[in-house]
Amino acid sequence: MTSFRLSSGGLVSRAKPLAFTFDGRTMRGFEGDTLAAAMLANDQMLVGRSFKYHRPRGIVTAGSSEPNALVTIGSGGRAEPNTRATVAEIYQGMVATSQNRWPSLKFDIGALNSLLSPFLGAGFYYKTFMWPSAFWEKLYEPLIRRAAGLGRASFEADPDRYEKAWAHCDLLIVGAGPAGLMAALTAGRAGLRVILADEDFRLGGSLLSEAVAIGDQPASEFASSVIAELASLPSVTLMPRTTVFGWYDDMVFGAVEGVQKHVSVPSSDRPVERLWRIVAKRAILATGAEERPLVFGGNDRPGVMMAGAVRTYLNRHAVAVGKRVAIFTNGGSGYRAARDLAAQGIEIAAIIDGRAASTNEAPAGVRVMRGGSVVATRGRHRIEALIAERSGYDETIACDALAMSGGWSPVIQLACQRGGKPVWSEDRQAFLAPDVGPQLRMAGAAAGEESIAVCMRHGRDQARAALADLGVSVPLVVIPGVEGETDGSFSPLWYVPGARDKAFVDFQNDVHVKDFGLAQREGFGHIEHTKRYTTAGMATDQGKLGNVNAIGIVAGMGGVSPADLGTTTFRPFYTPVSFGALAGAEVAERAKPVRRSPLHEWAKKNGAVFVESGLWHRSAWFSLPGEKTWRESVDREVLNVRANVGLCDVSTLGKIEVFGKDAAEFLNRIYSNAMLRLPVGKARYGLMLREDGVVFDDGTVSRLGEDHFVVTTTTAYAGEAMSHMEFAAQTFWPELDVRFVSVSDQWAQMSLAGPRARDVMSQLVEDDISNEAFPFLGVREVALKGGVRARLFRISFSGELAYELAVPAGYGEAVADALMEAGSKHGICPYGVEALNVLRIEKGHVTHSELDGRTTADDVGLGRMVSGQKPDFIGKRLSTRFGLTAADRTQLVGLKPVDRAKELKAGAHLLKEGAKPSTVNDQGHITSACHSPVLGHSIALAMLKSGRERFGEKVVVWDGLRGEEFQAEVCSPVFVDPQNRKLHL
Amino acid sequence: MRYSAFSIVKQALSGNRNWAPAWREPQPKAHYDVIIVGGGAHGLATAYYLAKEFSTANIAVLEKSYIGSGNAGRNTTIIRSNYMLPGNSAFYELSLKLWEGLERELNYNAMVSQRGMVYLIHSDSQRDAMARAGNAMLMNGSDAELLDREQVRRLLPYLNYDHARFPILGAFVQRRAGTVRHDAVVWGYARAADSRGVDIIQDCEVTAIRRQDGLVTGVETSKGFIGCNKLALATAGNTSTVGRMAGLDLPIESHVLQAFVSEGLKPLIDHVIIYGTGGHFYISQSDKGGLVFGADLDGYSSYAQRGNLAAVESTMADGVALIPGLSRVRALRAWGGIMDMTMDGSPIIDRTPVDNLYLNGGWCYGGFKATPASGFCFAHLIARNEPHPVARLLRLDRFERGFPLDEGGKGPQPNLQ
Amino acid sequence: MASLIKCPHCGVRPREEFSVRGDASVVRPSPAASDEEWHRYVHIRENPRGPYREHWQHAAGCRRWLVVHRNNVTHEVYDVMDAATVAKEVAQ
Amino acid sequence: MSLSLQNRHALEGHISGFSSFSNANHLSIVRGVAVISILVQPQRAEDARRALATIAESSARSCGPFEWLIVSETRSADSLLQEAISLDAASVDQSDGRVVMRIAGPDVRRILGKCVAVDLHPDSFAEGYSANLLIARIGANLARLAGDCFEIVVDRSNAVWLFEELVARGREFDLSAGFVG
Repeated sequence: MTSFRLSSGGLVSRAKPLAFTFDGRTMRGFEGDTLAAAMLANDQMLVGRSFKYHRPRGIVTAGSSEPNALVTIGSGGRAEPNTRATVAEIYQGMVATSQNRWPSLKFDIGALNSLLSPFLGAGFYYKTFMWPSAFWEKLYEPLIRRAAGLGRASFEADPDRYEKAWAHCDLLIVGAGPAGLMAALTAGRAGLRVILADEDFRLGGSLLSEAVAIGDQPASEFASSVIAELASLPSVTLMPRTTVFGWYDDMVFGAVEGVQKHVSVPSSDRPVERLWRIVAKRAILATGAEERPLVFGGNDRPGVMMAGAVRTYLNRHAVAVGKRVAIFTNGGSGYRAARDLAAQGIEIAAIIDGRAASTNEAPAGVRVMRGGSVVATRGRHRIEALIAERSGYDETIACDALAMSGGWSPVIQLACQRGGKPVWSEDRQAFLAPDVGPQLRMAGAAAGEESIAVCMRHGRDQARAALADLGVSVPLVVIPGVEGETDGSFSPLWYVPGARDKAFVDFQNDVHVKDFGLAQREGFGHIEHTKRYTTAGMATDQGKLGNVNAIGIVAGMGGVSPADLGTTTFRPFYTPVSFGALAGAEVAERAKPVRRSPLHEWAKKNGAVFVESGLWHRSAWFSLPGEKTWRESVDREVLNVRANVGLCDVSTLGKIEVFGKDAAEFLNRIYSNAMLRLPVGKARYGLMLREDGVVFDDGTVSRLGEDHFVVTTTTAYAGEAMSHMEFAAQTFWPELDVRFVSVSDQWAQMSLAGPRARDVMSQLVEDDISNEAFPFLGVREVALKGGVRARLFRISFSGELAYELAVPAGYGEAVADALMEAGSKHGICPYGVEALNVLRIEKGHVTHSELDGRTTADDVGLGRMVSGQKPDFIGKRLSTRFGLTAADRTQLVGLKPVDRAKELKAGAHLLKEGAKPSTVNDQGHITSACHSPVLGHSIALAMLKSGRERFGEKVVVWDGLRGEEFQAEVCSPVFVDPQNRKLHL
Repeated sequence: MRYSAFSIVKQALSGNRNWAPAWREPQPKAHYDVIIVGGGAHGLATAYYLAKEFSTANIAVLEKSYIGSGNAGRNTTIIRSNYMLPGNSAFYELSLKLWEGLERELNYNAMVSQRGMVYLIHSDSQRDAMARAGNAMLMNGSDAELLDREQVRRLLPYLNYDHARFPILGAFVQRRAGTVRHDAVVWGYARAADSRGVDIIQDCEVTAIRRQDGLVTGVETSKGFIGCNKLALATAGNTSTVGRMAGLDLPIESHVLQAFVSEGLKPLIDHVIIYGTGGHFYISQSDKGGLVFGADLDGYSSYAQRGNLAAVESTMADGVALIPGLSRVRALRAWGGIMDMTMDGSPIIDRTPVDNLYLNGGWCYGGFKATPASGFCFAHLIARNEPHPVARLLRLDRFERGFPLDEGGKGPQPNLQ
Repeated sequence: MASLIKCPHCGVRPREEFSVRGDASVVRPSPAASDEEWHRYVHIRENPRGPYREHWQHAAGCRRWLVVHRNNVTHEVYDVMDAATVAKEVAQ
Repeated sequence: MSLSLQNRHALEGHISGFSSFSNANHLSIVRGVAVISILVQPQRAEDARRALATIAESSARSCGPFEWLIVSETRSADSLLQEAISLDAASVDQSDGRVVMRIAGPDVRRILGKCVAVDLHPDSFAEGYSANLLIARIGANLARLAGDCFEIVVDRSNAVWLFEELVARGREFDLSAGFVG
């Protein structure tokens, strides 16, 4: 038993014991413990194995920078690999498991890598495994991949929920330590909207780990009283368990709140994590400082810990990390640890101070070795002794823990995420945040300040300054005095010479000092090259502990200052953020919004099978009992439309109502064909081009009045077409009086198609819709029997006598029911988009399968729709470019397989007979294909080079992807009723 | 110094103290036959092939920062050649073939890993488009396969089959596609070019291009004037800025694309997986264990090399929608690269109106996979003054003449490409 | 600007409410302009580093097209105007 | 053929699992609301804004600088369209194309804070204010009717989605839901 729980003290709830397991062993802790604290209380120092050499590793820190104590928490769909035990809050029944070891943590085969370490220096893999080349994927790489990585993720479904929210405030304060609390109090008392966020589950920051007194209270009680006051202020929001991970443009901060990460069984009414987008007018980073490890031989042995962490475990969790603790320091922090340990009766083996002299005082009776250094440590799974060296003499000192401190690095990551580079301070021997403007200020230790008293004042003053920017002046918060603080200054010591073992800089990635030397020798001296070549700073802690040491070491090797070397770039995320939190509720079927047609319920009760079409669910086909395949249903629907009549939901088409005295002029410029003189009461097929002359979208334009139109777009392009029209109206021709609004949702629209369509429609409509009164391309408002007003369009996509009927959406289902009833004696059937597609292919009508963003109007046989007469329309000028009018462009044709049993498939390419398949010989491709139940064989639309001249030619359909090659005959793309007789019935 | 298992052992026995620098750090000469601006993967590959295949001596690569500091080190490391249009397909296929021999070519293990790419299909129209592309690839001598839903399920059982907003109907597969360790490509080409005498000059920013009588005579740099007979630009992310120094008008708009890496995990995802309809997301796992993933451009002009949170969120959401098991995996780091988006989504390797000035740019987000072919074809163009056959359609004047290479069919709107 | 945009009509809104079209400095030529001018309008972009004018639409808000004048290196926004207002000014 | 055509509300059949009592936080789906779009020429916007505020028994919801929705629970769409004629405005009935919801209760801002990015603090989103915005990833019009009461006018095709989102986001606060009117 070396590390243990003290019999009293700490900020844990001894009345609330919690049981958990680590690698199957049951342990006990208290509410208020982190997993690391509870493991230490159970004498579990060994927690993991390192990445490359599989060296045994212990807990190093007491916070989010932990490189070693990564465990998997939970199991099944809740398994969370790489979780830092130093921040995970324990709960009853928590299951924690160590990682990257086999077969067990204590006996890990991978540790053999340590023996090979001379061969495994930085970048060794770039220099070997090259022969034979096939062995890379088959042998070397799988071995490397299996050895690499840390925890194991589960593919089981996550049973928990996530969500996102926005928050807004005048002042965001990140970090609830001494500076953050005083900043919050300053702004909160003045009634400003304050958000105080801290990654810890308990607010108070370093005050929770301190043994000093503030005013007449212990530091932690002082923190509690401030927090209680803040909680009572209505404009202050306290957000514990909330990590601000990113600073984005416009003062938006990304933060993730652990809502139910600390409970045994999360409630399904709440998320486990919540992503916050916090919009702040001003922000203060009171994020504290990170203690730097010392880089000495054997500094990775379990039991070697940060001095500050030793104090946190001692003072906050009442856990002593050892019974005989040695201290290696180059500043005041080591002495603070010694003082607090001694106060709890823990033996101090020695204080080894890298400095020759200092003003720090050791506790009475404790030996101080000034100007000494640690050059090696001993012990198998835990430190048992260290070897100190001074003036050339070695001394072995027995200890069961070693607290180290190499000084402090302000936590400035967030301030540097938007391009600002850290600034080296000779004075503080640390990188400080750059001046990023008045919106974001650093406070307290994050600004390089040292003592608690100074940090508290700095927090207050920075809040006052931030509020002054906002034009708010606030009274001074009176800050009580701090008793018992000692000098915390330090001298930098980048690495300790004379190491007898590997001296690690990046613990997790196993990067040691010699790796930097090698990188230098090989030319990777730029700090970004050094990072990428050695992988220092690329582990899950992103170099929080090691980067500044790495910079100091590399700068030293190059004989320059850290200021000259600079840092690598800080980027989000400050600490890793789960996919779940960032995805929020946008998962599974709710990954994207679902739009429903007003005829959705009608389709459903008629047996529709739905298909995703953009955000819509559309009816694909309507299955009847006894139909075994979708083809059976579709063939029946098509034949029924051609022979009798069918009803199809086309509500998803974009519908735009256009008004204004210049509406006709505007549409004339938007469409490539003439719209100016479209008569009232008439519809016209319209083609829109992009400005580069390629077809953009098609639809119908109907004139309802002199200055009033309704246009339709395809379902897929409804949004884009609307934006395109708005762009044209607002930026090209703002002088035109044209106004438009989407009415897509107002109308349920149905296509009634087939030779019996009029017989059916006339039963519902009061008006005369005979062929004479209402010919092809007629448009009018009609009254339905039953009193509903509707719009009737005589337009056809199927090539049959057809109407589109638009009724107010709420009546859609009732009207569709009525049409079905009226049609029952005429053999009506509902049909879906699959049948619609067959009908249009048979008729040679194009969709976005043909209008694929590369085709011109002429390519698809619609060249006549590009007006040569109009002075201007979108796409006119560039449509005449040489390449868009070249004679060998592909053109729309029809195809029939010579062997009628063959099935044409979209995506197949076309070759001349006898030609080898090659890019040069490629003649085109099939854009749309289907079985034509009318013709009784497969047909296709295709784009074929100079296709319109080649009707009757036989070409080879080449589909190597699906192993097909057969002949087809080129024909007109109109397979059914080429004279359009049926449209005019 | 040749790299091999033997050299590793030998060096280790002498304490790894005798490794030679991977490249020299020369001072710039007064004049070079060819100056390549841009020490990214393309620039270095160009220099290497110029020296090796086209016997050009006296070459310099000028890099304003450290080599590989631009997009070469900011991508998602995917290589593939699933391009449909003549002009792109042969070019990217050449690139894939060069990747396949890269390690022996360079004596540097860039970890070319042909793990296979699985591009998921979520609609009939997408399948048709994939089939068209796949057949175009097969015609061009590349590899492509179509899988149905059950075949995909057997290959990638962890995708979302039962609760998907957009059900998986099948997949397009290119087995020879995969990933490459991006930094190693830069270092491998740099080392190989250096060994053939190419001067790689870092921290040397070009500030002006000097011209006389319509020809480039050299460049002003942060290390002084350097003369040249031919000047070649390979400055992805800064193509317009550098091009303007020579008066080039370019069909390019620069955008930011974010990419991400997760915490290291034991082997989880063995392929490159791409999700492109209904959402957008692509992912693979590095040899080190991190999941490397990304999605769409942020959508606005930017030179900031960092992105916004909205794009991060949509990327992650699409990731979880596709692979529900990612839910509890944590993203470690996000970064942004500057994509020089052209008006048709395809790159430019061409001569310019200035006779001895050559342009390589407009790589959109397809630059990394193109590296070897880009270098090879650009070197060909510079040395022979005529385009390499597989790059002959990647011309600068194709927009004006009406021959765009618009794989996506999005038209001249760069942020949609 | 990449997180929030201040729409002149609707106030501060998240980036998700907007769609972006591209460079707002190019102006659609007259029908009488040369082929070269039309080509440049559709294809050629100055693509500067620094101050930049870009067309954004407040698609999920007022649906107005806006000219966002901003810096594409720092992402600072200088001002946002209704695009029709700008177009009318340019026309004059 | 004689017909009796029934109008079906978009959320008919989608509201289940709630008791007939409303909780403190409640989502009401309002039936039978007349909604019309009003579009005016830019130069007439100011006049129109003033005139719209005076239309009896209705509220004007701002959609953009020159566009509004007029919403009324008591008047017919036809009578509202008549008013538009006197304003020289283009107008079109959207009553069937929009669904009107009201969400109210002490936690309404916290629920809506999960769905909208704009600051709903009364200082920035005051009573009577309305605007088009993204809510739960779809576009809709949001208006503040009172301190803790908001009204949402949403496209019919998105109504089921939005309803389900609001209910899910409100679970933490015992949000109940039901039709009114």
